[in-house]
Amino acid sequence: MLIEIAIILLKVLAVLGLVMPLAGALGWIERKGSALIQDRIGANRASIYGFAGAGLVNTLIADPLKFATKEDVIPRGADRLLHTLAPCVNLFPVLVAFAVLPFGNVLIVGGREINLQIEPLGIGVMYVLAMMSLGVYGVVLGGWASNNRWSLLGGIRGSAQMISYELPMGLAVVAMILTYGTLDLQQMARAQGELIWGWLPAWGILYQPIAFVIFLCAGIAESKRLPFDLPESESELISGYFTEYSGIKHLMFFMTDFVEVIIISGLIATLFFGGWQVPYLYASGFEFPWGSSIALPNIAVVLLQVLSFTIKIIFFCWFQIMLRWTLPRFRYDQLMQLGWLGLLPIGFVNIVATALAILALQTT
Amino acid sequence: MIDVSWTVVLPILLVTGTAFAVLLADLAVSGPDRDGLGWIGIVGLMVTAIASAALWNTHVEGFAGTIVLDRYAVFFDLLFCLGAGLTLMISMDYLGTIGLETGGEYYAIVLFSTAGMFLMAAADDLIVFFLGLETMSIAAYVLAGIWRSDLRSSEAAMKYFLLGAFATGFLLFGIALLYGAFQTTALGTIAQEIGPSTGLQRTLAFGGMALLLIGFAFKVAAVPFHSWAPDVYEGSPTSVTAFMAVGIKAADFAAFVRIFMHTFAALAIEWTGVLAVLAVATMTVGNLAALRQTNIKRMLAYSSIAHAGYLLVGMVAANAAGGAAVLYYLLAYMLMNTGAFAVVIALGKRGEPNESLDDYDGVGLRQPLLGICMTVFMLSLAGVPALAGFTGKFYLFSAAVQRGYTWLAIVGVLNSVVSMYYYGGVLMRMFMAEGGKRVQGTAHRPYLTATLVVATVGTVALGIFPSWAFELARSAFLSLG
Amino acid sequence: MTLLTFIPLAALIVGFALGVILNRHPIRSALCLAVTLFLLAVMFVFLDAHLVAALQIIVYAGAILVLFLFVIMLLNLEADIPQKRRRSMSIAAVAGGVVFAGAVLRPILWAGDTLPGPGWSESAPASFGTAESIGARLFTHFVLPFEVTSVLLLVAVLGAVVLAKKKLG
Amino acid sequence: MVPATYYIALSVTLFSIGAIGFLIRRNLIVMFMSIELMLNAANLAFVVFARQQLAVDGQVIVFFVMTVAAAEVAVGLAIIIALFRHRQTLNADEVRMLRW
Repeated sequence: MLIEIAIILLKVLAVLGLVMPLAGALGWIERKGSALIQDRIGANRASIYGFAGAGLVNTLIADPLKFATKEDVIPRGADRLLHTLAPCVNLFPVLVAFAVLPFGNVLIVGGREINLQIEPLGIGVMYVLAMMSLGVYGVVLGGWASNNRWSLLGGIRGSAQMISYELPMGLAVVAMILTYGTLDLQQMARAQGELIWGWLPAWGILYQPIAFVIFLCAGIAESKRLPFDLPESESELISGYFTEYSGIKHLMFFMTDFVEVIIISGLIATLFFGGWQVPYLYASGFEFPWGSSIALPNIAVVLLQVLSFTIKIIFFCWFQIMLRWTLPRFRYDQLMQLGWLGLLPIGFVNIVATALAILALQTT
Repeated sequence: MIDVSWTVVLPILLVTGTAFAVLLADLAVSGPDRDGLGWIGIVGLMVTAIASAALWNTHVEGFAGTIVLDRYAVFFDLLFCLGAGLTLMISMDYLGTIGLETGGEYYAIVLFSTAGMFLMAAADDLIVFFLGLETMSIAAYVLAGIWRSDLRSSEAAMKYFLLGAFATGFLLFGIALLYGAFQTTALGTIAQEIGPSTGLQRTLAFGGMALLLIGFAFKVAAVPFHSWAPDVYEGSPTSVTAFMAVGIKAADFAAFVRIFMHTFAALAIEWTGVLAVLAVATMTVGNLAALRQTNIKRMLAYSSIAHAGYLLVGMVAANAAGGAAVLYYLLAYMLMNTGAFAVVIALGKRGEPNESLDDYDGVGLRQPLLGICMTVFMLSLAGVPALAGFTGKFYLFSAAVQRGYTWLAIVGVLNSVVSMYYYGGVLMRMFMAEGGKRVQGTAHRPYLTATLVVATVGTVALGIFPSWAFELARSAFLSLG
Repeated sequence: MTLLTFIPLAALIVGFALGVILNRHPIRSALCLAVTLFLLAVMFVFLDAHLVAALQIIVYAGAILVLFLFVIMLLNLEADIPQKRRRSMSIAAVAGGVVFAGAVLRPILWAGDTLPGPGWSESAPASFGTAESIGARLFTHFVLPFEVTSVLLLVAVLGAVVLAKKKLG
Repeated sequence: MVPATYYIALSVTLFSIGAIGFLIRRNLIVMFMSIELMLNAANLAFVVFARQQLAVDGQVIVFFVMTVAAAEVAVGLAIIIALFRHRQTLNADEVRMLRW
């Protein structure tokens, strides 16, 4: 009993230990990335003795310190309780959504098999969707409690946008559920270890490229980033729903943004890019299609898997940052049209096609 | 396995299909003349009615026993086809009159609502009933508020929606308790087990039954749950009011009668008393309030409440005669009440609804044909012999007398006498008063004229030859088993 | 679920439900309702209804209530002004509600009888309340209601667009 | 193990709170939310009964109730918006006909 609790705690620590610094680092990567794209020097002050790469470490420590020491301002006429509650409500559901994300297969320690997933829930991916759908409360509360028109506008935009894009996202996930025949993300990841024609890893994107595109669009819209950042859009609404936030609360909103980027990346990796799978790596080591094989101990296999998952996540985070600095912002009606008239019908058609294909495969 | 039985759902599929056809045709039609869409609806309803009638002698269950096609369902299918058809007819003239350019949505929503009614009449499972009710009601909320530039329409929709949803809450909680008691929502199983139930099971069953009763009382606007009806009937577009007063009320009674007189038949002793009190209150309050009205739609709303009271008298009888009388009366009421609303529409013009009773002064003298139609409807509603309303009341009250509810029948007759006063009042104004406004109905409204002809002929025919229709109603009710 | 977890959870649910109807500001009411719904989802988990719990959060807390909040913010509603003249009506309503609850609760709580059905004391089988078991039931026994919901949703979409769209025609 | 009846008691309490809220509040949106409370009380009852009977029917029914609730909310809020365009108030007493 105690050991099990300890194991769960360790897993939680491992996941948070990965997610939180990554979220912090993304702040720096984003600044650097934008500088790179805009062909200018960016974020070069946070360096240690002229070595800019150290700025990453610096940002991880300096940024939180800076935010923590700033004054926490609550505007006059604001709803004090809700104003304080909003950032917590924003951050919490996204963090707990990581609970069902598998970051490796099975680790064997002292004869005990440890499933590298904090909680193997039967409803797996539904749980993630549920938690992500709660994320909208932080936006709505922050927007409403600030007693500020820009905030309110941001909140209204955010609530409409997030429930609109939840639908295509759900449809994309349904297509994946149909494909794998399970709701559990760990099972999905395992199913992607198989090979098509004996050499091609059976990653989800090969079966469901359309679902991938839908999920990517909807995911970015859910995390409210460019080209879908209308709830925050700096040039129109200052910072949208968190205009009136400062200090540690502002940091929490800021963090949530990046944690959302990470969970979307994690989901994309798990659903469409094999999760923790490394091509041709099995529980006992590598077995290549051309016949050769390399035997590896369990711990090495697990480390490789975790590494693979981390690399995939970082890749998709980077991909989202590149998108952000590449694409212009949508207009609001374009945003709604894309969601309701574009992604949603395509998602429906995709589900029907998937179901028919599965039916055809089963009957033959 | 999935138990698909196309026969059972054929009428529902046809009417839903018609709704889809209207929606799709709406994309092809442009311009202000949208009568074609109404025609698609009417033809579809005719096909549905013919198909349903052909299934009169069929008695099948389908979809794992959640739905049944018996004569009872077929009878109501025909009734709803008639009601929806008449509604579409009067709407085709009315929508243009008030300048409501909704396109095909209006017709489609009427038809979807009708599909919900079909489900309510055929449901053999509380969940199917519940979903049918919601489909019908949600469509009706929209219809009530569809005249968006009119404040009263929006307010009526709001009130109808809130009270309707409130009643839904009661119905749903009642269903939950019944599910808890009997481990199923199938009406057949509940009917078998409710009689011998004991202990906590019986407690739950009683709770569920009481909540269902409250829910239904709301839906059929029985006193004291009637307060929404006058405002909603007055505020809604008149064609929608007609639809609510006859179609939706009939559907509510279809489910009410099936669930109480059939499923809860074993506990009839427990609920007839409550229902008798409700019936008395509903009749009396409805009629007394109708006396004081100055707006014809409001008056007809209170009259509709009173008629719900008469119908409850038939349910109190809790026997085949009572059930058949309720079915028969719903048919009669549909004809005469739709006719009355058609006359109201005939007198209205754009921006000039002419719904005050003062506007009726002398109308009968200027437009004798319209006056004769209104006379038939008013006298029939009041229950004057040789018209449909009279035979209907006769069947209702005699069923009550059969079961020893003579006092209830007497209250009913007294109420009819009271109602004579306000129905007669309308006629007095139409034929004996000369008003200053000199309202004249617009000529050249083919659909409205057709509706009036159908309603008048039907009301008279049902009054003179009641036995044929009554036998249909009787065999429909007996098919419940 | 033991009494030790049930009572605090139930108390919280009742407390927030009261918050819904007692708060003067609609936004606060909506938030109390959100918490109530979330806590009910927690209770569903204890009752082995995992999928329903997830749906409760996705559909109810995540979509339906957000729609409420959206409309409240869109219309920029302010707090209600308390009205005195309705006091008698309110007292009557509260009394009626309490009497109703009492009338239903008394026989249920003090009957000393158990509810019909086999399963409370035994632990539920692993397949109970999973997506598979619910889906199987939904697409066989309840397939007709399931299809009806599609019509219902279509009517709702159609109706909402007809009523709320900006311009006529 | 808490007896099933306690859960039903909670459900009935919630239902009553919802019904009382509907009757005492004058704000249309809050009245609407009270109705949602009533529906949720029914959902809780369905889930408890399903657990009691070890049959998932009750849980399936909750699925239908949620659908109905969603449909009602869509239409109801559309009506509220349409009404608000006319009157700029959501007080049931100021809405002329809405007195009951």
